[in-house]
Amino acid sequence: TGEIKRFIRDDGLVKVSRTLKENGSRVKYARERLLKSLGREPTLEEVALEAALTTEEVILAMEAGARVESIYQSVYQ
Amino acid sequence: MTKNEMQIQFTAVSENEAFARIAVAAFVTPLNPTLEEIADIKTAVSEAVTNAIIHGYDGMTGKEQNQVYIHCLLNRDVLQVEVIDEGKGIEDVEKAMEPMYTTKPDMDRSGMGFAFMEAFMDELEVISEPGQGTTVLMSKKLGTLPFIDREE
Amino acid sequence: MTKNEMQIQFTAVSENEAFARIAVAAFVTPLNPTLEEIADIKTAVSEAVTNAIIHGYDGMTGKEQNQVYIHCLLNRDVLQVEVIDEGKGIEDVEKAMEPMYTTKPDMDRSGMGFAFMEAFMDELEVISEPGQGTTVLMSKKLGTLPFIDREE
Ligand SMILES: Nc1ncnc2c1ncn2[C@@H]1O[C@H](COP(=O)(O)OP(=O)(O)O)[C@@H](O)[C@H]1O
Ligand SMILES: Nc1ncnc2c1ncn2[C@@H]1O[C@H](COP(=O)(O)OP(=O)(O)O)[C@@H](O)[C@H]1O
Ligand SMILES: [Mg+2]
Ligand SMILES: [Mg+2]
Repeated sequence: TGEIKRFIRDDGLVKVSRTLKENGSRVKYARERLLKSLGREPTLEEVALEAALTTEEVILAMEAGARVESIYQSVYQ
Repeated sequence: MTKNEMQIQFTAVSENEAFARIAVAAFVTPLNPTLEEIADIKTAVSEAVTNAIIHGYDGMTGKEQNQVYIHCLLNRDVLQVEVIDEGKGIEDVEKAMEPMYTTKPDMDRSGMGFAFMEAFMDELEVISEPGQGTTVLMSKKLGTLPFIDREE
Repeated sequence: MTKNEMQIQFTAVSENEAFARIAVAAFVTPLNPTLEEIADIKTAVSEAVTNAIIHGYDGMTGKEQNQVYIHCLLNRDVLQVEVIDEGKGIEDVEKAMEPMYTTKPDMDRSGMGFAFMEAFMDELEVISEPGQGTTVLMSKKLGTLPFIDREE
């Protein structure tokens, strides 16, 4: 099955994403650029386009930052 | 589509808190919300789920049976989220909702959970009875109506 | 924790396909799986959910009532995923599972959905009966045992 998987991936049918952390900073900077240029909060699709990610990757990447901030702190203390 | 609905149910352990907030964020994705709206919703859901796990089921045995339920309803541009536990309930809901009020100061709780839910969502209602579990009802209007109208 | 469980249920519309695979991915994240394992699971869940929506409920009215159910069970390092629809079911399961077999060639379906699920997961079982809906049972062992043992 390893071969089938490699074939499917190399074919571009399934994209293995970059790391969460890398995407996290791409999202952060894309949002900052758009905030400046648009003068308002950018939408999910605008940020995805700017960061060259899918909206799905943006959602998961936002988690990379959130983890350190708010909630996790209190839960795991 | 102007109406969409989902429900999730999971074991009341802190490992599932991130799962819960990501699931709700993913559910609203087709509406193309702003990143800020997504962050708001995630914070509110996290606070409600954390409360269910650490307060609702506090000291209750049968860990694997303790369940948290989330019900999300999207009606056009309004998201409604219900977070439900079948835990010990709250004696004085009004007092519990006061900013800074916490029954677990020892655990470094800030007592700001309900205040956050109130700040980040448009509406918040807490229904609870000792021994009857707790239901937290929140709703938020997303600034995506032009998007919905374009789609229709 | 060596056992964890969640269930989701959602309206059978394609808008919810991404939600479903993200939810499952988020659920296994605390186990610290590799990116490849996450990608495998997401692909398999996507295929199963897409099938439920476009084949299972194909031509069925009462759109808002059509529901897809996902049940995930984590038992130590083994993830079990069940994707269930209450749609029209499959007449010949064996034939349906053959690579390249599709009943919707017009819609650009590749007929590779079940082949992908088989390739990306360790086990695949399909239970279906015409008029009785379809249950797809998949499991996958994650390479995270050292992580679990360290945590315990
Ligand atoms: N689901 C719940 N079940 C039982 N008690 C709860 C629940 N949610 C909140 N409470 C009570 O309300 C108090 C205030 O909650 P919150 O504002 O989130 O602050 P904190 O969680 O930091 O204590 C908690 O300390 C707890 O006593
Ligand atoms: N949940 C389901 N309900 C009814 N029929 C299904 C379901 N899943 C799959 N099938 C049938 O099995 C066939 C093969 O599925 P699959 O391998 O995913 O290929 P594809 O989706 O590209 O047609 C489908 O064309 C359909 O006829
Ligand atoms: Mg709290
Ligand atoms: Mg398919």
